[in-house]
Amino acid sequence: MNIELMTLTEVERVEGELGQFTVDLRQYPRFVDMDRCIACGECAERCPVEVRDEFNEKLNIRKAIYVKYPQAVPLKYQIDPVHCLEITKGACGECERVCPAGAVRFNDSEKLVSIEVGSIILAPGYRTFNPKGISTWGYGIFPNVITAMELERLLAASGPTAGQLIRPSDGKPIRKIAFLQCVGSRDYNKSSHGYCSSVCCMYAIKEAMIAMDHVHDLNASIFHMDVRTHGKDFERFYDRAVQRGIKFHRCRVHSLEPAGDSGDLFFRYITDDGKQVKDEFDLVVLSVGIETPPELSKLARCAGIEMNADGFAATSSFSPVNTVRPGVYVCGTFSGPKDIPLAVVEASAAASVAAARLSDVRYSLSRQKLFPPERDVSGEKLRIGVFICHCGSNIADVIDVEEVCAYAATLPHVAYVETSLFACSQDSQDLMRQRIQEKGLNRVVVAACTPRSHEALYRETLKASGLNECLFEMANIRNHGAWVHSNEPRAATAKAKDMVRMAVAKVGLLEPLSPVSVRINPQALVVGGGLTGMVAALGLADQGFPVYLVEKASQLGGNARHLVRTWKNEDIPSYVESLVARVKEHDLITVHLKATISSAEGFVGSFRSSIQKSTGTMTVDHGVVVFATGGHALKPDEYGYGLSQNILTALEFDKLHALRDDRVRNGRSFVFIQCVGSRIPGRTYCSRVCCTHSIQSAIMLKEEDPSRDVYILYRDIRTYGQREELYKKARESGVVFIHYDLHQKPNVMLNEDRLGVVVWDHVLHEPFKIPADVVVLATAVVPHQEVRELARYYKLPVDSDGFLQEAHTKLRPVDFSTDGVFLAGVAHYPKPIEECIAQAQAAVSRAVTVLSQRWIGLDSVKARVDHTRCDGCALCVDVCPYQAIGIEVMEGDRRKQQIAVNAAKCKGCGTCQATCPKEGINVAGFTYRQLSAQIEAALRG
Amino acid sequence: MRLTVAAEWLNSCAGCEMSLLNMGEDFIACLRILSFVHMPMLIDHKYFEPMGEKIGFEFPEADLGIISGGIRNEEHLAIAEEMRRKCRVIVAIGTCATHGGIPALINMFSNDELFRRYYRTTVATDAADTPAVVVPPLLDRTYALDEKIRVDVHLPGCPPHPDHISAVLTALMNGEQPRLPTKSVCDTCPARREGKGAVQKMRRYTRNPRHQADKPLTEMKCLLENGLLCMGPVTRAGCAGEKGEAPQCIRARVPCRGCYGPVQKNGNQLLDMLNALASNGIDIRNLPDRQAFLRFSGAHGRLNRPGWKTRDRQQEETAGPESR
Amino acid sequence: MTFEPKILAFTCNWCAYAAADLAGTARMQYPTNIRVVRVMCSGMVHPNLVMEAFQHGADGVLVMGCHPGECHYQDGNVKARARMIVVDQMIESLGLAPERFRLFWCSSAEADRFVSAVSEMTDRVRRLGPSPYHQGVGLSGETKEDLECASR
Amino acid sequence: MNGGRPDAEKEKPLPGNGSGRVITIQPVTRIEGHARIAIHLDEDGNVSDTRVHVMSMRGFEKFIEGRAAEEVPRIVSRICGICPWQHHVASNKAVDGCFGATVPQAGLKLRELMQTMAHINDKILHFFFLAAPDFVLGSNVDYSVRNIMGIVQHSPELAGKVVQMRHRGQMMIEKFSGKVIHPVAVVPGGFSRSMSEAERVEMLDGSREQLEFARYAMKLAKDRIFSKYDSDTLSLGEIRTGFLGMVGIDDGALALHDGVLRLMQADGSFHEFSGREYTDFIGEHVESWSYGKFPYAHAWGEGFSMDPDSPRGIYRCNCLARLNVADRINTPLAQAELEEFRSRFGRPVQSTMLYHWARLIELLYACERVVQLLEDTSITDPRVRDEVWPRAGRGVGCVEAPRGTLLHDYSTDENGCITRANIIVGTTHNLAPINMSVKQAARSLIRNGHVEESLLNRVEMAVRAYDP
Repeated sequence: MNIELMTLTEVERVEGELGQFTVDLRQYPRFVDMDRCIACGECAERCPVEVRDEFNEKLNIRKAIYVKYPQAVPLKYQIDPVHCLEITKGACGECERVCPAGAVRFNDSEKLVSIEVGSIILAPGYRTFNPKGISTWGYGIFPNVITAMELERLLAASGPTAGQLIRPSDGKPIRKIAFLQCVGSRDYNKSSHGYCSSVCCMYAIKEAMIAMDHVHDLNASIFHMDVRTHGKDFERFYDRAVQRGIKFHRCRVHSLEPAGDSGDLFFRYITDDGKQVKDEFDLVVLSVGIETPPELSKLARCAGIEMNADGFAATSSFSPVNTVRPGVYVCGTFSGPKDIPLAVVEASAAASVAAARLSDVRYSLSRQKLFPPERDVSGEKLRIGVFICHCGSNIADVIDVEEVCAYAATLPHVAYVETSLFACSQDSQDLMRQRIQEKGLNRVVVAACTPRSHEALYRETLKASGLNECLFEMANIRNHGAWVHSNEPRAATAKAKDMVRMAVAKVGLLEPLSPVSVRINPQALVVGGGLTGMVAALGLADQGFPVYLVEKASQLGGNARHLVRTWKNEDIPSYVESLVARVKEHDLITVHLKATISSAEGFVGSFRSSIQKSTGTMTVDHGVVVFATGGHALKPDEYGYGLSQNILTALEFDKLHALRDDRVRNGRSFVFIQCVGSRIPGRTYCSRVCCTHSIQSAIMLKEEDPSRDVYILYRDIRTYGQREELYKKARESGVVFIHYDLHQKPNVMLNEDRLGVVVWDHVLHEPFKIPADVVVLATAVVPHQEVRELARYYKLPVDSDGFLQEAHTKLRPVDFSTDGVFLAGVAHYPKPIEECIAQAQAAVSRAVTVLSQRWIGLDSVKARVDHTRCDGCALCVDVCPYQAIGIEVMEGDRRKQQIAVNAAKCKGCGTCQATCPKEGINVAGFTYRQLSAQIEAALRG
Repeated sequence: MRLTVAAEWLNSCAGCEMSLLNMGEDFIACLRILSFVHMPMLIDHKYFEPMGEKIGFEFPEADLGIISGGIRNEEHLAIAEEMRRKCRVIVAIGTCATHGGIPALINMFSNDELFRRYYRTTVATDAADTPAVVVPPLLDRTYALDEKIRVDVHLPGCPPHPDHISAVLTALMNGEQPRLPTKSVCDTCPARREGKGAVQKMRRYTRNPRHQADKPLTEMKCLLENGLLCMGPVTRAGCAGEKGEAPQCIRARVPCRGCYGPVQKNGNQLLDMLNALASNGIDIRNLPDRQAFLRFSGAHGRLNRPGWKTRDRQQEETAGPESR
Repeated sequence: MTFEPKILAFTCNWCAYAAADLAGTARMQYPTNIRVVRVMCSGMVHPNLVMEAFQHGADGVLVMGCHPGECHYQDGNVKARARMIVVDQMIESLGLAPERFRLFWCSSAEADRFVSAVSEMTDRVRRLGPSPYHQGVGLSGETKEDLECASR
Repeated sequence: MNGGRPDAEKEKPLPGNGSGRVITIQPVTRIEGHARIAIHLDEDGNVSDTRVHVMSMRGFEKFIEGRAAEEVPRIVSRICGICPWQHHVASNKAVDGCFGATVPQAGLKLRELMQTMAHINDKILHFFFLAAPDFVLGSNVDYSVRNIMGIVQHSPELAGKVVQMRHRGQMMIEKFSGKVIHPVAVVPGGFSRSMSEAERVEMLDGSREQLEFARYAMKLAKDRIFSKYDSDTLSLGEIRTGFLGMVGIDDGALALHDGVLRLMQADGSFHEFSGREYTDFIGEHVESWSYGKFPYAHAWGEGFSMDPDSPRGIYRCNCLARLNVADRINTPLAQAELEEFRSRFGRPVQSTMLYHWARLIELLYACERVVQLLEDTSITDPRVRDEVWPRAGRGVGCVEAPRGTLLHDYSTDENGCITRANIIVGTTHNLAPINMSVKQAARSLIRNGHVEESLLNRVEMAVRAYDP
């Protein structure tokens, strides 16, 4: 609604300055009128021109008129002018003739458009490295060497083989597969990309796992230099892959050869125990890295921003989405390789920073979505529409969708049944709207995926078709069906029928509900006065919202006070000082030091929290809360820590170094031990920052005195992204890296006059003893214990590692499922400063979506009193965890009493409903009757 | 045309019939409109007319069959079935008929246990065999009427309030569906309620709640909130009548025990009450004999002998579905 | 024909249901015998709903909520636990094996716990055999009536 | 009937009684309860034997086992919907005994007040609704009009007044105690609520009105019914037995609520004992053809026999028995009537049909007693209940119910739950006498195979007199 999509468009010129840019755009012709196209596909059906499909990595065919992929937004066809016969030769026009909507425009032409904007965000993304022509890998030579992107398409249900794992070259089923990592990454020789692409290890593991879902006895090997699973919960996924039998080989493959005429490939590699092995594979997958397409340098140029040597937009750690040109911001892989969560965080961060400077003119240009008036269905007979999704082949591969469809049509009150390839795609949504209207449907069931992610989308569709959004129910036949019963298609189909029957039974009892809205208190509470908290507080205050900043320590700054330089070598203390000063000076920020939260109540828009200080407790009212509670370094209980003055944690080492302590100054031999307390049973996660930190320190030691011996004992070096540069530099400066395994941890020898560290030497295959003056332990970053209690006050989930659990790992990385509460920084997961800042800015962005409104609509899942049944017995009053239920005395002589629910306080938990002996109070959408109908339907089959 | 009525009492106490008489002048008015063709308490129609020598029951046809009491023996069953055949509309009157009532407490025991105690091990009784001549054999347990015959109108209550007996008769005379209370006893209870959260545990009813005789009930605190088990919230309203000031037991400052049966026809007073108390975190260990929460609604298989519990287990042991 | 138990699970939207979603995303496999009723909180499950499930022939019933202390609604799960004592008592009075019912905690991240709970319950119920109230399994009309009335 | 049950139920002729003719009267009507009379005729059509079968049992004594004793008075009231107050009070007295409770004076007074008021309504009901049709309309009118509806037709004014008086009496009880049928207001340790002065005054007015009605009823009965008693009537169902009833501990006067039991033999000699000692005097006999048990005076040491010609161990209770065993009545109007009654019929009186007369004398007494109790302002004392403490114990609660002496005998465990119970209700005491009276009546009425409906009704009248 407030986003205008301009596709096929390039930036030509950026003029002006922050707040008043003029941007010239070049819009290439689509040859299809987007307003008219209904994406019915008639045109592509008839188009005689076949073109290799770039989206599917040219593994299959598309037409000259096409959509890029089924979930494309906007879902509108376009004509490829290079291949179209009509455009090139004036000799076809078939599509124009068949288009029922009259949308084809052969006379469409390139346009120059000029727009006025206040801020600019650049998010042009990346392309994958093209390994073609580099003989080592044989890509383009051997047909069965493919890129991971190609495999991704092969594995995709909507891909060229409809998800079947067969070789595209000869259709041979794939039984043995090898992934070669770091293709186009960490490699100056073949690709000139020294950086780590950050995402390839994880996607390789994911693809291997999915491939194993397709072929259970698949033999999958991943050849890597380091396994870099440094993201939240990634390490656990890696562990699971190992358990599942995916083999990981720490070695770089230098050449591939064909195994005769079979199409198979073989290569030699060195195993962990040093033996050379020759092995054959059906398919070799190149885990290609990511790079900035060269044409983006033009964009950078006209936007007036700087690019760094790796070809990414240059940013500083302290302002990760800002460029050198004020008002122009970047996010995503344009500013460096990164995974989805971080890219999403940066997107929000960029939005926040861009909006901060425009907050004065907020809403001046925005438009509101208008829905048609709601149809009154109260007098209508039930007419249920059932829409069943193939989800490409995600569902349809396992579940017989047609059978479910036929079955649904037999269910009572079902007036219409339809299937779609992707029910959530724009055209399916439009069609659904159309069907609701033309068939007079008054209840809708969608059998597809999980309501937790997709219910909101369909509810919008209902609203758009004039139906109350509550008259909707989903049957989760994908997550709870096809995906988890992939080997039992019959049983999964039977279950899907049951699920549809349950949904139909429930939907018939659903009633239209009017939305509930609450007033928003435009103040924010930020918990945690570290760097993240301060950035968040400033971001909110800069947009004009008063902030309470609560810090348990006696000063602001948190862990950042112990850090010296970022990996980009920026000075941290001065940055922290400037932040502290700005926070203290800001009129809209109230800082509470030596303060903690002791209780909280309320809900989005109106929270009330108690701040406890030594002087007493005060309560503050606020509309949102941002958690930036951070974490701390683990105090280890291994490697002799505490038994010797010369065994230090990384932060202790930094401090001694800064103080020029003799131990460091005079030390000749330094041993860094990585993964102390990380990636171990019981603390599975990778602490993300320690590799970079140790390497920075090692380089510094070497720079100070190249004659020092510096060893880093590691399990995997995880200098992801452009940090890889540091790793290279360390190696070049003579830092010795020695790999160790979890089952063969190094031993610190204390009993002699000089410390020693014994580690297994993988080259010599014998224990290797390193004399050490200082042993530095790269200890884990751990969450604060008291966060659990805090989380309880605000009903937030905490994961098994003790970090706060965001609403969705990838798509909602700073939100919670609880509205109005956000998180950022190390409380979420260990991360370096620039990521903390980006996340803080993202949290601001998300918080402002609430604070900037006067009212916010709430979920209609609320308890409602049935006055024909409730008699005010008051059994439910005190079971309500939110004190949302009160007793009202009715007028009249008999002193009748009834229950009244405060909708703003009610969260719809249904404790009252489960207490009531007479169905006098029910949570809308989950009433006793509705659940009861589902139960009966579930067991009737 | 006068409506013909046949009335019977089965496993009952005559309380329902007393309540009918307690309609007072309405009763006389009813007598002018209704024509009773059978009603053992008041009129002399016999099963074996005219001289007690025919074989088989003889029941007159009637528009309305009013049956109080549940079904405990074969004769009750035969009478109920015969009435179902002869009457257009069957009204189950009283909680015994609708839910088994107090006599269904016997469902916690077997007939053997009952006879052993009654005829052979009671103090003062000269032990003897169980009577078996002429007297109709008992069924295995007490049944509510609708477990054995189709019932058209359920009028629970122990006894049902005369107002509602009157309402049912009036409605049926006018060919309408009777409208009876559907909420719980609390609906008619004027006691002050605030919530049960303050109650820590239930105590036995061994002393009276605080009250002053001249203060109105509207000033009395809810008995459940006084820590006394009151079945009001899980019991169908009705005892207060159409215009009554309060539920009858509450008028006596005595907590409800559930004599109208569950709020919803098929509700379970034990489950609902235990659930409500557990939900409120109330300790009920002080209350002995919680099964007796079902003392009025023990038919329909709700109250059972302790011995029948392990059917699942038996099944496991005998390795096959049980065919009892 | 082997006995395929019917298991009904009431799953909290915030934990077990999400865990089940996650199990799907992770393509974990588990028996198909389970049917899930999504509720907003385990504290929303009226014990009588459990009884209804048994009445309609469920061989096993699971109520799955968040770990104690992690309830999205403060303590709905604790109330659920308090109530399930009632369920246990009712199940016993119905003559059902208490193992047919289970209250289970599971966080939204614990897809594996969800999967193992479902698998374990399926195994357990398979061992127990059909519920006496399972449709068409050696059940006299009378007992069924008993059950129907004993619950609601 | 389907399934042959009724046939199976139809009584078989007794062995050795040639003709095999059996006359069944079922249900016995205008009584409370389920009874069947079987009259066996011999070859000549004369009565060879009769039996009054009690056709059903509910097993209260069994199913109150395990119940919390303080709950039991609210359960056992369901033994009888006509006299629930009697069971309610007797049961509470038994639980008081189990728990060792003492009841405050006002509590005792309220209990007696309610119980006595219940007596009034019960007597009005029995006399006018159940028994009167036989006398007012005549025992030989067609059965279809021989009932309260017939009375409404025949004497609408009387019927209206009777219905109204009874209803008003019921409502008085209900207004104060909440529930009139299956009451709850009597509780172990006393009464559930106290009486306000306003309530006392209001009830006193009402009870004076009842007293007026009782006097009217007495006059009416004497004028229209008892004056017409002929010798046939007086001898209908007449048998010679002993009597059981309660009298005041100190004065031997008629007592309904509390006192000692007096077991009188036909010759007028008697034993006195407390309710707790009942097992020393009374045994219960079981016959194979009735669910009801037959209490008898085993203290007399003569065994049990229901032969009308030589009964053994048989005694009667209910109003006639109470008047027979009482030395006097402590209210003036009733005492005057008792004196007149005794002067005409002597003491003990054996004529079964005189139960009706005795009942009206008791009605008068009950009305007078209620006025007495309500005139005493101490009945409004707010201390009506002392807390009770559940414990192991035994208690026997005894009251005089309209239908006779009522005994509730309970034992409890440490938790105060019932372990054993025995209940002997008024009608049960009279089961053997009823059998005898029926036999006596049938023998005199049915001769040479001649039976008519009105004769059978007269047999039933012999039952009805006992108000079973």
